[in-house]
Amino acid sequence: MESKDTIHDRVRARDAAMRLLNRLTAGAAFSAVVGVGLLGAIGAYTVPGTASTSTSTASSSSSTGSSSGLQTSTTPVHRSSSSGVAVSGGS
Amino acid sequence: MSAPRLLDGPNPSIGPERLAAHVRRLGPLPKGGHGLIDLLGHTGLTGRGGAGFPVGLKWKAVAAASHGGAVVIVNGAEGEPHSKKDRHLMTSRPHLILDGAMLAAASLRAKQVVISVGEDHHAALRSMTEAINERSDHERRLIRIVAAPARYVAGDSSATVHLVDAGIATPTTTPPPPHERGVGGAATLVQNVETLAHVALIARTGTATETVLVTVAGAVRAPGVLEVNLGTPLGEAVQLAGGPSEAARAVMLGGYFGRWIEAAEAWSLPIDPHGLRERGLSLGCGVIGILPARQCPVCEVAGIMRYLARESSAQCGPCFFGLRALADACTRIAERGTDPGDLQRLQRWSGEVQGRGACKHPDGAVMFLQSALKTFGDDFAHHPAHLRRSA
Amino acid sequence: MNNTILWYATRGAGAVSLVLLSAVVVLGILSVLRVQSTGWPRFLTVGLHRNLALMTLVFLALHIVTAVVDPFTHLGWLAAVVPFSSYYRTFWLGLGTIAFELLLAVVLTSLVRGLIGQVAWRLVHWLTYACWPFAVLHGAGTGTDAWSAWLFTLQAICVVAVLAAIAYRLMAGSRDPLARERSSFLADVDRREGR
Amino acid sequence: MTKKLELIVDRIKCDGRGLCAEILPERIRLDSWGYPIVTPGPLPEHLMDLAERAVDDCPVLAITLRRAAVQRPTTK
Repeated sequence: MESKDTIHDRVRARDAAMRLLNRLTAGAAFSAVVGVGLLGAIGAYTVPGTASTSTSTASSSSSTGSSSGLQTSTTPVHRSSSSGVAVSGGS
Repeated sequence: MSAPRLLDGPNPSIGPERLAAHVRRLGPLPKGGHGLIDLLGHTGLTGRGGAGFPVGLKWKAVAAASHGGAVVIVNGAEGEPHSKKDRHLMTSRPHLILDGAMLAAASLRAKQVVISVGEDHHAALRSMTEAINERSDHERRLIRIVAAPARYVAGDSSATVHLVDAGIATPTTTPPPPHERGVGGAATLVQNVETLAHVALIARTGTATETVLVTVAGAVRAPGVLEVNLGTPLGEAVQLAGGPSEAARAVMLGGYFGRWIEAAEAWSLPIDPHGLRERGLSLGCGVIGILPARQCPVCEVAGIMRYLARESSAQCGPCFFGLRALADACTRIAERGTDPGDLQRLQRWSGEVQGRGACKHPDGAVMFLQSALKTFGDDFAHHPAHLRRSA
Repeated sequence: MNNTILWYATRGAGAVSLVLLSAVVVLGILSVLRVQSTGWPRFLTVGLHRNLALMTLVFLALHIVTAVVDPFTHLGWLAAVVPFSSYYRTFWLGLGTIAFELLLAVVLTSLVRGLIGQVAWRLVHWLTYACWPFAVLHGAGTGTDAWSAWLFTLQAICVVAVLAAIAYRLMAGSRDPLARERSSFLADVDRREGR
Repeated sequence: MTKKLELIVDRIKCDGRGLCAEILPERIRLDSWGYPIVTPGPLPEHLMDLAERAVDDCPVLAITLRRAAVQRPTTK
């Protein structure tokens, strides 16, 4: 038969792993939220149609009106540059 | 007047008794019904397939669970290596078995009767097929035969149901047991051929039968199937089989799921399911195997354990790996000599395997091994290294 | 201004969903392979697989809702449900719609696995191997900035990780220790018609 | 009467993944070959959540909770 000690050890290992699972899940959720913001921001700098090289996202978004945005979507601009510098598409 | 016997009538060795002769000898088939179920309960008839379950209780359980659509399976798979009594009965008294099956069908209002015959038992298959062709149109429509694969677990009741249902003879998970949910989900009676033959006689006489079929195998002069009176001392049955062909060491009672008994203690045992049960033994499938003194019991047991491990259907891990580990440990002791570690492992693994299969295969094998360890304790404790004999 | 935020959110959530989905696929394969070690019991792999799968659905919902409500794209709800119904990048967007619906089927059947049974659940779960490539192609084809270095790197990592896991699984074979013996016994006692 | 539940393993479905024993070591241990041995009998209330988790997490649905039943007669 199994001694109480090893059951106790296994219970402790279980509890530790449960905590690890919760932490990993919370970490993943946090990273994912940050990721949406980060990748969105990266997109903001790289997407065609955001006519700004400025560091201010606020100014870049205010400078792109919805009409210009609409234009980029209906007439997509093919970019070969990977410089990360956006050009104003179709305007 | 003494009670009729299964093998009364013409010499069984001349082949199947035809329907006309059968009816002339025993009279027409009586009616089944609740009365018969009660009668079977009163007679104390127990199943002769191995488990020894009370027949009256089993029929009551099927009747209670059936809603007009019960199925009767006649189990003649006989996968037990040394047993010959079921095929002997099928080849000599097929109509006795069919009578029992029809009585079960009538009593349980079954719409289907399936006879499972071991596919290697060619004479039995032929005999049962011919016998069915002699029956009435109504009965012929009800009955069909399936051939069961020649594997040990194919005789398990859930494996038989699975074979009839899906064509695959592997055991399935119970509960629910077949008597609650069997073929097509219907309550199903799975009953050994000999048991049903007894039912056919009991229904005609209204009293209990007083005989049992046994197969005497191993070191006897005339091995074979015998019908003996209940309570006959085991030694007398061995004498009827010509007596031991050489000095006997032990008796294996009940086949590979049975028990080992030292020869000196075995001869006086009564061949009777109830009497044996009181002694913690079981008649099982009726095999009486005589192990000669010149043969090493450890090597014999190791060989049988290897066989039982091979016969696991490999569906349940504890059975497959456990029986293989047990067989390997027995074989190590047989070939390389006793190792105290192996003896300890045999005990530990036996405990881990017991009760952990879907069917009773691991339990049967472990009980068999435990009985061998008890009866041949000294042999296992001091076994010299020697190569395994051809078994 | 709101419109552009939506547009960025759509793409951010899309990229995150792809990363999450790839992680879920890898974890699923690792759980089949019975990966474990001290401090990393097998239920941790399975638990993480499930938690991240549900999380994927949340971010996918964000991805789809922001895309649909964004007047910038004029997608409409139909395009989110019916594949290849969008006027905008009909093909690539359609792949995304299919991937989403497959994933929904996989997750929903997993939530009611006990009801539908193991066999049906397993069959549906195999659809993951269709869902994930569709999602990758959708990302590569639809994302207007798909070939920017950042996103390309992210997608490459996902593809390599999943393909490596699949290759590992194919090489490892079945981890059911009984698989071979069970099927050979089964073949021996199978008396079905037509065999 | 309170509803008492016990864990039942379907031996044929079980392929020894071992998650149940990791999640509920209080009631389940693994044998020499990695297959679960369940302590028989009804589960105490404080283990119910973990037991349900063990049931949900089994990759092959081999372990279930069942109302602790009276022993049925068994037949071979």
